[in-house]
Amino acid sequence: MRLTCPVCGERDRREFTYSGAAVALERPGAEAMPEAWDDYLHNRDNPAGVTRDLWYHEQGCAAWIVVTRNTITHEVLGATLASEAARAGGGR
Amino acid sequence: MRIEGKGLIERGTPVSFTFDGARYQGYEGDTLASALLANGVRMVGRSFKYHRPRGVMTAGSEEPNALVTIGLGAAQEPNLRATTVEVREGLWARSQNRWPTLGYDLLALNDLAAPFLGAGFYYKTFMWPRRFWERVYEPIIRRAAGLGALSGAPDEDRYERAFAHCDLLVIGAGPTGLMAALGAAKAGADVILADEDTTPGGRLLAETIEVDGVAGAIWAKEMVAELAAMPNVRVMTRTAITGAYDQGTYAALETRPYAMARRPGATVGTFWRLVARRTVLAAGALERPIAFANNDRPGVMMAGAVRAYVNRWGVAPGGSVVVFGNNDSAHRTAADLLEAGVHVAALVDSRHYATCDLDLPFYPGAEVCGTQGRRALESVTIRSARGEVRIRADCLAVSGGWNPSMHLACHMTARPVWNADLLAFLPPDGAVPGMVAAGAAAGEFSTRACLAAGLRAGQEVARDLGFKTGDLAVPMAEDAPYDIFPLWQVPGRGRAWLDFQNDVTVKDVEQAALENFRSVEHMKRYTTQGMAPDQGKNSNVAALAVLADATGRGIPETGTTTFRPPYVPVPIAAMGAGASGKGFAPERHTTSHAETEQRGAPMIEAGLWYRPSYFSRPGETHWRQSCDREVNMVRHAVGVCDVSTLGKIDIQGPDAGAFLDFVYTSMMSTLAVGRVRYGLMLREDGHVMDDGTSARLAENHYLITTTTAAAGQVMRHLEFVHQALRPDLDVRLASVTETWAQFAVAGPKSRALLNGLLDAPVDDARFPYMACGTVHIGGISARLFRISFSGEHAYEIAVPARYGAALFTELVSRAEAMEGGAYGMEALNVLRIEKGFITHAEIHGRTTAFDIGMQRMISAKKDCIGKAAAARPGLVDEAREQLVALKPVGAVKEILAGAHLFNAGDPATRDHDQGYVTSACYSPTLGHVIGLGFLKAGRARMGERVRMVDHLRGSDTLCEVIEPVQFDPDGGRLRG
Amino acid sequence: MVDLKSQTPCAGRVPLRVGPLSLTEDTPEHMTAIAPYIGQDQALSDALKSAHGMAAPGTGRMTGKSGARALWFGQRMILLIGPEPEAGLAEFAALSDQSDGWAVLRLEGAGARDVLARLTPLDLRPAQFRRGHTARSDCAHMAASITRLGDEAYQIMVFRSMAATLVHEVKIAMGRVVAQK
Amino acid sequence: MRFSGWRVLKEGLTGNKGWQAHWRDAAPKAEYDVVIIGGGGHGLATAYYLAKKHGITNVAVLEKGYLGGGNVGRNTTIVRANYFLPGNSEFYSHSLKLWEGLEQDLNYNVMHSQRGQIVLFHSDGQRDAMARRGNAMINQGDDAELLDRRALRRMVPYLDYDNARFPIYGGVLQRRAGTARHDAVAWGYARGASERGVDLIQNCEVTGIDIEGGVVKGVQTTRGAIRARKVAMVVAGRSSQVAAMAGMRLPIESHVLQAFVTEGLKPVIDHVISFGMGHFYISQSDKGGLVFGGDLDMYASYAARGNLPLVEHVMEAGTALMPMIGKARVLRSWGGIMDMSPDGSPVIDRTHVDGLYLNCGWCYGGFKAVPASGDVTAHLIATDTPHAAAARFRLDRFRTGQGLMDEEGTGSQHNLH
Repeated sequence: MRLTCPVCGERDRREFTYSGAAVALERPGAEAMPEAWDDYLHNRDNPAGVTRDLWYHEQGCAAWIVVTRNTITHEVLGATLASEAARAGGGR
Repeated sequence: MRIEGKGLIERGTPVSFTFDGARYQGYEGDTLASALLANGVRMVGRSFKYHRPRGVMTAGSEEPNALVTIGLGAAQEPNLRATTVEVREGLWARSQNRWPTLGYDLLALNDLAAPFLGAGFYYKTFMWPRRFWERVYEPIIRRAAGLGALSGAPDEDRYERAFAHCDLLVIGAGPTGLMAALGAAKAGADVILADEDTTPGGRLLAETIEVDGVAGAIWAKEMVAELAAMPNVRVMTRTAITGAYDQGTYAALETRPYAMARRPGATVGTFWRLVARRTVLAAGALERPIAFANNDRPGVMMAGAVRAYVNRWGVAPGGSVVVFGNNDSAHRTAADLLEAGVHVAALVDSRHYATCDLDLPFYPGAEVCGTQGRRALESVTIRSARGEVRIRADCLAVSGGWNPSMHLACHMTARPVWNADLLAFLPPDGAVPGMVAAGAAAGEFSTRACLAAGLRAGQEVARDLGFKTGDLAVPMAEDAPYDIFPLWQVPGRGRAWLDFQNDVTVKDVEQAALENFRSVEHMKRYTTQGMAPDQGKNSNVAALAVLADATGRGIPETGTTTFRPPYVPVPIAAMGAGASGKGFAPERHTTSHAETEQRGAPMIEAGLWYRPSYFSRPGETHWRQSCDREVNMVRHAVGVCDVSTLGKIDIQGPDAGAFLDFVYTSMMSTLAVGRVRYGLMLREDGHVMDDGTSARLAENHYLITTTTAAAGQVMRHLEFVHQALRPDLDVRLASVTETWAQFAVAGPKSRALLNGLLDAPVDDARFPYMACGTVHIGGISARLFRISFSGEHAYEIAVPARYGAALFTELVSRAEAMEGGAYGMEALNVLRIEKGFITHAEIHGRTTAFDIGMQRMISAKKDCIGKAAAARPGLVDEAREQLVALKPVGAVKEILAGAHLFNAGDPATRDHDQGYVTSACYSPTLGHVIGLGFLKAGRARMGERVRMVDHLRGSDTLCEVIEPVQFDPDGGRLRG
Repeated sequence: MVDLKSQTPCAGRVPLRVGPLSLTEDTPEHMTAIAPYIGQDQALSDALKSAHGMAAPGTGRMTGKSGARALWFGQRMILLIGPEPEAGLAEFAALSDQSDGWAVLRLEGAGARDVLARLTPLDLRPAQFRRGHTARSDCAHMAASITRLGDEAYQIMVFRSMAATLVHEVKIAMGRVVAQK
Repeated sequence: MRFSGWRVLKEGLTGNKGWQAHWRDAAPKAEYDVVIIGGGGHGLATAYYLAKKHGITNVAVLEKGYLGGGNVGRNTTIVRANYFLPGNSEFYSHSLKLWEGLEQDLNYNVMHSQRGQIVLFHSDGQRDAMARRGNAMINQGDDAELLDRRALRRMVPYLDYDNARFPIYGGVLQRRAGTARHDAVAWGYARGASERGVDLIQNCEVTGIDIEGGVVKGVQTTRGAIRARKVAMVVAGRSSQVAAMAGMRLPIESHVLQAFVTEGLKPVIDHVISFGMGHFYISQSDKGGLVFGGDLDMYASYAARGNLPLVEHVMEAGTALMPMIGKARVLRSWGGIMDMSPDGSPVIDRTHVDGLYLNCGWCYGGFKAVPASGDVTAHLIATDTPHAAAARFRLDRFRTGQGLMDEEGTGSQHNLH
């Protein structure tokens, strides 16, 4: 499996550390209700199909990236820097 | 026996080898199978379940019968296919799964009991009495099952792993693969051409076919030479592509020639990870058997394999051969045999319309319906419209048609597609992104069609990748059509084998269907069809056809089971190459490592690091003596400990303070320059992740520390928080763990020791508790932190790592002159337990700030990671287990980490569980054993006596619940 | 006054030779991680140019020459190798001293690429990974910086504490490449 | 038909023509008391215990593929009860007890082999944590023994004791742990349920769940609508998709877990051995193959196949732990889809819809849970109250933080598995 790091280009999966759905970018505010935190921390769409998830190029450039991927075929459809996704409004 | 003048073996280089103790001669270029056949050895193994005599059936890696063991002692290697083992001088091979000998195998009795050992019999019996399964039945079954044996000794052969990248990977170097490689390489693409055989050429080596007017084998040799001379081509022989993975990644196993593997420094093989933008699957096709009664006797072989033995190895597999088939492969075999001067007793063709102009007894519209022979084939029964005839023969060549080798195209769980004309499954299109199948692997069975398909595929790939292709001609070769008539099983009495290795017969499949194991997956799992070392390469399609028949469905509706990597079995040692012993993970050494080892300190692993356990001195015979001394040393004089393994992270930028406020529970932005603060980090789920210190070196520069174990996790977390949650903050992170060698200098004499070393001395006023700043040692700039993990007046001093070794030696020798010295992890642990300081024994991932009594450290003034989740009712429940210390008050003065706590008088059962012990030690300072642990509502239970039970180690005692901080609770020694 | 002797990360382990291959240690006096603050990339590059005579390298590239180089070192990070960074750079970037944090090895000779191919998943084909190209990647399970210095010459950097493991792994791979030629 | 040695003998003598279907293939009826979605181990066991213990036999099990085609047919067959947190402890203890009588209960040899499992530790700290676990096992009434290095070496001499990167300090042995023939468990429950009147319906995919006024009414399937008073979702590996049909968003992330088997070998490994430090575990099947596995591939996936980095990591761990298996050849690798819950423990609970029940989140550990999971889910469906052994497997524990069961201590949130 290979992922395309927006900084480094296509690299072997073994350079990356996985960290779950890109929902993690949408952290609720401090005053959010418990349900919002429950959704943020626990509940997931978990699609059988295209998903967006977070990877850390740990053995590479140290960028956190959001990868658009198909969970059935493992096709990689694109990747952006998490910092840019976060600035643009999070995990959606 | 050998056929004069035939074959590609090196007749000038004879070699001798042994099989089952007997010496034989072969030639370089022989496989074990070809050499044994040349020597007239026909029985080479026993089957898995019925222990039936078995002989060589194929000429490739798909061989189901001829599994042998090579070598002795640690070099013993079981389950090798005799058809791929290269014969060499001194090769030592033996048969397996038989006792006492291949000829007289006791378990051959199983064959007589076959009616009771049919499909799934073991699910229906062996249930009484219950305990007999482990004691009686299972040991017997285990001993009878299995094939070869491992030696039990550590494997001494070395493999290696490597990566390679290319534009095009061509799998298989037969006519298709050679042309595909040529087409792409001529256009300028980087090409890897891989083939599992020792010699490229594929079927061209086994046939009498000519290409462009020269013998196929010679054409192949010239083509390979041309390719190998191109700088953009890598020809990899003895290299089996074993798996297709995502984004063009392929696994491959390269086996090294014996002589090269024996060179110093060399390996026996390489496990490759190949990365290819495109792939041409040119893996050819495998011939399949036909099920008829007793079709498993030694001497029954595949028709194509017989040709290979004749043409490639110059071996006649028998003196009198019957050829049987439902397609032209049988005719080609008969022709080659005749041409080689081997007697062909009959050609049996199930196609009633077949014709033949060869000079031999021809039986069109007939079938082989049985065989006879004790340990090997003696005669064959042929059934035709005219009745049955029995013909003497010692070899029966069978062709049931060809199955394209589409396995790799199906490794991503796609199913192959049935082709009713070819009576075969073909690779599905696009099932492996970037892969196209060509030639026989795609169902094109003439040589000319393969050559053309290969060239077309190679050139198309090249153009797709942006290379320009020129004109290349397709070489001339035979272009005969493929004609086949369905024939999967020949009706009749007696068992007809499908899966030769697992002893699955037509009856087993029919019985499975009878018992409602009608799904192909159920049939497979119930009968074990296709689960043997050949993974059904020889048998699956025929078994499907039988199941389809038994269930009244067609073959495509019946479907196939899933194709899974690896294509050929791969040694664990190859895929795990380099991981034995210390190679399993990198080793991290502190700068004091050599000096510490020189002082005889036993090393323990801390993550990837090595740290000293204790520093034994002359006269000390037990670790406790050393540990107690080191504790006392720190409490009364001064101790030195390398703490470089703790993570150190530079946090810089205008928003550094704000960033730290967000990741720590407490305020860090209010910390004064030159000061240090203890901090707690939570995970977002509200539990404690790590603790450490944060030092403000300058207005916009903090240096934080992490525990040794969590350094990587914390760095990843901080990068996440910064990049993914707070990219607005102008802050930069850099790990400086390795830049600095850092040493704890702890004890009442610590300042005196340091002042002897520093260019300018420090004092309490300039350097109070929790101060930090720059100092100099011999002109070298160093960082000093007045922090303590022992409860003593203590410092940590950091120097550029190049000076670490020198500074450690200097510190220790000066400490020794002051009745102090180095201390290790054991003493460090005792010192912190006495002081109630926590480590990951306490913050083990399930504890909250509330549990460890630090809930007030979660600042109410700001948000931070984990704050919201930490406020969940379940995480602040008063009944939660809370950190306490314990001291034994019963008769047994012992506390064991891992023991559980109960109310005094309660039984030690789960319902009554009150908590557990996390850390324990003998405290030389307090003069008794102490422990730390978690106790339900523990903070409210000081002074209470609880029962500590350790079933595992037989300990049961009473403990008093005491405050976690036992030593110097008001902290006077830290500050003094 | 004490005189602390300095020690290099690979002291006593290199140089090594196996056939045509050599492994040697580089010991630059200074190495500094330079991470530009938000919006300061160009200003930093200009300052780097005027202070040290080289612009900031682009992704996966190296600038400068032997003795004074700027190496791309990760997302928004440059490693200045050789000179002590001019203090003024701190206006545009976080400077973090890494001088003693890394083992810097040089692998050279015919077959050097084959040696590296046993250790890292990087695409090392000469047309893909050219002279002056640099990458952060995995090297025998260690986080590494790998740079192509010449035709068959590479620089490999790993954390100082792993120097022994790196030398050991490279040495074994060198032996294999030579033995299996 | 009752299975026995005599029956095998009798049928053998008469040409094996008298064997009967192990279960009936049923066509869906219009209405059932209970519909169980999912014909895997858990669904089949639920149906069996509903019929056997609660007398509820008007039950359909709907399976979109073939019975036992999910994780019950693609695991590494380990059966153990070595958990230490309340909730898990009592549940897996209950399960192991059911395993111990399973073959007689089902009249089906599932080859449950109590050969013992050893979990290794490699430092004093790990020993302490393992001791806590072992003591918790005994507190629960299960068995555990702490083996020091010497005792361990006597028992399993082939580990690398002398040169390991992470030295072996000892292990915790559970003698009652072991393995079972995974497919047979599904078949045995299928046969038992079918004999008691349960309809097992293969190739029947549920496409919708009918809910009216907060009450479940039935399901839509590829073979038509089926009315039901109660519906249970027992579809680990597809939980999120099926629950979404009832408007639920579950705390589940689906991951791939790979496993491996070698060619057949004569007996060489007699126990189940777990090398936690290397995320590696191994046993030898009765057929002789070494069956082993490791950690998740670590990315969300429904592909039921994995990739090389994890494959190699598993092989590295095996090579490091027991260098004698180097020459064993891996014959087949495969992948299963794991329902990963935040804290690594399952959910068996009612839902916000009356009559709709949820069984999910088995993470890596569903196989050994099959008997108890079936028993307690049947109890929940039949009585609408949780079974005592599974009362803590609540769906709302993540929201409240009450009773989290994070055995690994990696956090009760998804991205920290």
